[in-house]
Amino acid sequence: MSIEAKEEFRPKIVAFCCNWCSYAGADLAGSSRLSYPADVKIIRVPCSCRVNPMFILRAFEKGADGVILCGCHPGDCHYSTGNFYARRRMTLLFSMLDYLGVENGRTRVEWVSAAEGVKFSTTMNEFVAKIHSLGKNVRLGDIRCKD
Amino acid sequence: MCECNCHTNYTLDTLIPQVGIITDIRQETPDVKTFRVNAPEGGKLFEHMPGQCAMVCVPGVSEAMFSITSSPTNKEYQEFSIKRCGELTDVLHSMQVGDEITVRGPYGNNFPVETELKGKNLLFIAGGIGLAPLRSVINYVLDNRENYGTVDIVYGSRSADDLVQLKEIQEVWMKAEGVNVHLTIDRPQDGWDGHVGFVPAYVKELNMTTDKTVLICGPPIMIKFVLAGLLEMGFSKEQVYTTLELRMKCGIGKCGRCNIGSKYVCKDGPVFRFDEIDELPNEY
Amino acid sequence: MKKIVKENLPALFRAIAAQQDLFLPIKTAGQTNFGLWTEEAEVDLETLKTVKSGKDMFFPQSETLYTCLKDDKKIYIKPEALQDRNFVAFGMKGCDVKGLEVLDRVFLADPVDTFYAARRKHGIIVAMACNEPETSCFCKVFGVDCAEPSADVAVWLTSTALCWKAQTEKGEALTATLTAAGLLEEATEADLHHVEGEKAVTRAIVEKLPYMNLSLEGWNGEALNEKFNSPLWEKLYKGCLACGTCTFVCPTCQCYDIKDYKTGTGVQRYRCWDSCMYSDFTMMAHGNNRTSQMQRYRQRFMHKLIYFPANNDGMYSCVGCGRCVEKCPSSLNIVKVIKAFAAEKTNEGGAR
Amino acid sequence: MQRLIDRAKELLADGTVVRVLGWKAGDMGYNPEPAMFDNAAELRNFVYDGFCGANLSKFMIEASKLEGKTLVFLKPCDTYSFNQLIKEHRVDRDKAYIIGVGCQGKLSMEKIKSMGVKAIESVSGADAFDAAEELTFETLYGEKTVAYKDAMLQRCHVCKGKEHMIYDELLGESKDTKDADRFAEVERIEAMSPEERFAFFQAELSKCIRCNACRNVCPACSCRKCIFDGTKYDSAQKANTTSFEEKMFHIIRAFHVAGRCTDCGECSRVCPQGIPLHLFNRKFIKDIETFYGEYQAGADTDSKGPLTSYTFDDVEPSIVAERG
Repeated sequence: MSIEAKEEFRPKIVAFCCNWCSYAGADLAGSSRLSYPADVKIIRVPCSCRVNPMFILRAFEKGADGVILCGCHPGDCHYSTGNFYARRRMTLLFSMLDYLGVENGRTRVEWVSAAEGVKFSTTMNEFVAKIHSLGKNVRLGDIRCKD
Repeated sequence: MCECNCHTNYTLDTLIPQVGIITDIRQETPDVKTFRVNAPEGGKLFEHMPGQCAMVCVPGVSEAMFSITSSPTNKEYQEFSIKRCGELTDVLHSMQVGDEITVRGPYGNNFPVETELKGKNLLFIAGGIGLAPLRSVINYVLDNRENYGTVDIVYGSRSADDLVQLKEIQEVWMKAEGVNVHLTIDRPQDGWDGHVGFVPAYVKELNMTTDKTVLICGPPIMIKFVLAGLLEMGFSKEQVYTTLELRMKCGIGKCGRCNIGSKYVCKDGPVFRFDEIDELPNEY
Repeated sequence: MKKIVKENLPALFRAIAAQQDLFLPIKTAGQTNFGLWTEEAEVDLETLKTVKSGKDMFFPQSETLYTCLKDDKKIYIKPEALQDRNFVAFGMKGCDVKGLEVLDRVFLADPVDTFYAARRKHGIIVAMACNEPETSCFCKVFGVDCAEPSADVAVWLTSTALCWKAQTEKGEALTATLTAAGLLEEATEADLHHVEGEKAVTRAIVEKLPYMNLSLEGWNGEALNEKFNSPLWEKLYKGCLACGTCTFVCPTCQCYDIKDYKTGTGVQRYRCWDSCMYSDFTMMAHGNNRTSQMQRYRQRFMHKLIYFPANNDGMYSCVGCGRCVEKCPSSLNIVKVIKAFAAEKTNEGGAR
Repeated sequence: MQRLIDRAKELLADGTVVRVLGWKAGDMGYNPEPAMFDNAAELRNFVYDGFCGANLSKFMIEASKLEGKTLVFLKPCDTYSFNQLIKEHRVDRDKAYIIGVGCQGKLSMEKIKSMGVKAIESVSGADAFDAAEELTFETLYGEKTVAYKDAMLQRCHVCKGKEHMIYDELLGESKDTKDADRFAEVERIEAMSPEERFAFFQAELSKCIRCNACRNVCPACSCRKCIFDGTKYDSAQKANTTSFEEKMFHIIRAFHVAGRCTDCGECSRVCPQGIPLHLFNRKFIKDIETFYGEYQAGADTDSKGPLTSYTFDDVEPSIVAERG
């Protein structure tokens, strides 16, 4: 709408974090003053397996440049098995997106425990850097959401 | 925001709504609220006739057809009585005075207040939220009292708390000359000394003379039994009017979903005489 | 009559597209549909029927009506601009053009749909005569002459040239521009002869088409209740999948839905094709007045053959293009319906 | 074919079944429709030939709600779908009497037309149990012949076999029609560059008109209410906005049937725009086999589906990026 100055690309990242481990991990990262880019928007979910493939596509549709899913380490799921199912689903979904020609690396799954504040922070920094190198998400966005 | 006038050089399509501002909200019953709507710069959004409807929309939520419950004789505003029963109405019920919505209309035909109903004795029969469209006619008739004969209003609801527009009924209609108001509720209730019983039975009990033109609105099951009762009492179908409700989208007889037989309820209705309804295939 | 030799068609398209938008049958991934002409596009004038009829050039499958912008409590409505640029719809067939006549009855009736009306006003239709019609075609039943379509311009594709005949003022204007540009030349006696020959051949084939003699006797407003209450529907609908293929490929189906889409910066209100075959078509908060697929199936044909003609001086809402005949996944179609009712009539007659 | 009609009549007469689910002859010799026959007299219109590609198993969901048993004719590949529906408790095995019918490959009108055969008046050679090597069409523009094999549906070239997975009795002879590898097409696409893949799928999916035929015909899409019919979710709409079809609808639909799709190929058969939708399903099937071991949905009625089970040592999603 306005005259666009040549702004630097700031990727929009959506991070789905499970309530029991990764969200606490993010919390720890915050309270330990570990930095991660502000471009990461965290959505808290009860369990990594709550994340439906449609959530991920929808995030892309509405303008996300990268989507990352964080959950408890396999075997540590608060609901015992949720993340095992999530793992299979995401593997298949990511493979499908790759098949459709979407850039590899826009999606990621990472297991982060409540104690791994450092891992959370480094993961996010890495992921943002990766998305930065991939550039804006064009292939999965909805044309109607472009302003 | 948008200061351009790119769209001012042609007539706006009927599908483009106007912005309306909610200027008053009355809690009628636990699940019915009456919303008063004005144009943002004041005054009415449009002129309408009793029985007509308008498409009310909360952008991004949904849009639905509601009958305009205020009378056209009211020169200041329009009112909608809306029962909370779905996604859109949930949002509407959470709105406050000053909030804006979009409205387009008026759509459909109206009760023939200026033609067939003129000079007639009128009997209004309503159940629950079904009073909404009839209220527009009743107030129109009361404001043009000399044009009509006697007025009887039979109005019933589940309980005394579910009677819509009770204040107006008691303070205006009951006091008006030549108007008989008969209220009823489905089950006995503390503090209610009026009639108890279902509307169809009450209509029969009242033993109305057949020199009246009848306007019915209410739940389909009530309409069905009231009509059967009226026919038994000697009324003919040509004397009875009602309004139909169907899924509507465009409001102008084009989008196709309210099509029954060769009629479009949004355009050829919603007001139908019962002999006209008889000609429609049984799909409403 | 004018003409242009086949080899020069790309030049013709380029010239038309330079002045206005040009839509014509384009093949994408094996299927031909109307699309915007570009240098790279694979123009396909050979395919008899595009998958979708040409209706979406005038009534797009999805179009934005307006955008709502919210600023705190205030709402701003920004209507979508109407079509104000001419465009050429090249290669529509007789049935497609007839389909627009049916849509006109709906969209140009009061209150006029301004979005459609603007497209009709700015659209110049260059209709192409059919050669080698399909056995699924039955346009003649609805009074269409596919050998000589009536439109702004009618064209015939012969083995060597495209013959061009303007039939309206709009058509004359386009013809004049293209002639002035040196693209169209006067057709010769031989060309005229050729076109007449083509017409005769096509018309002769039309006479041989299996659905040519389909009788619409008894399909009118008077038969409304008789047809509506027929037990036949219960048999006919059984294979119906409740998909919208028939309605979306149909040149006359005009039902639409109005929906909102949140773009993040506002709410886009758009309308899109809808289908009476869908279970949510008549769904509303307090219930659904057509709960079974039989009712929905019946609605489609009752609308095309009874309700629509009753409201529109006997004009049927079918043009006999045969797209539903070819595309229905279960091979159900309007012809089978008409035939089933006719057979029922004969059986009754026989029994008596 | 007469054998099928006779047997259906017997079963109706002795009360084993009260109705028959089969195919009814169309008016053109190549357009039969799925149909329900309520009595022996109606069976005069019964047909079973090379054009009866429609998989009848999904119709059994509705038939399972009716009083009495339904006789249903299932081709070998249809029985996989039926088994899967049993597994998902969508059909009632006790309400079905299954005659497993032989299949010699089903025909695609799209393919026939693409080979230049048009205005067909009659066809011969499409007999169900004695299919000819060559189909002969009488058309308004002269006689045309086409090799039967070339006119077959894509799915028949990768046929899962002549065995019926479930039946009460068998009738008719099948033929081996498999002449291609099931994953060959998928592998061909995998070998392309991401840009090529993207362009390929965009071109295919942009044709989608969102008619929902693929969803409605799919035996695995048996939800009472589809997520895409909901009103809550603002992308879940019938609009053809192109980007939605390309970037959401077909991916999610394929995902929702992943691990349950038997690869019956109905989606590709019914698509009015000829989109090769099986390429999505087969990609999932291939991935499932690679990552989690061989699995054929519908081969049985009690095994656990690949997306409803797991092992501790499953591959991590990062494998997708690692394999490049």
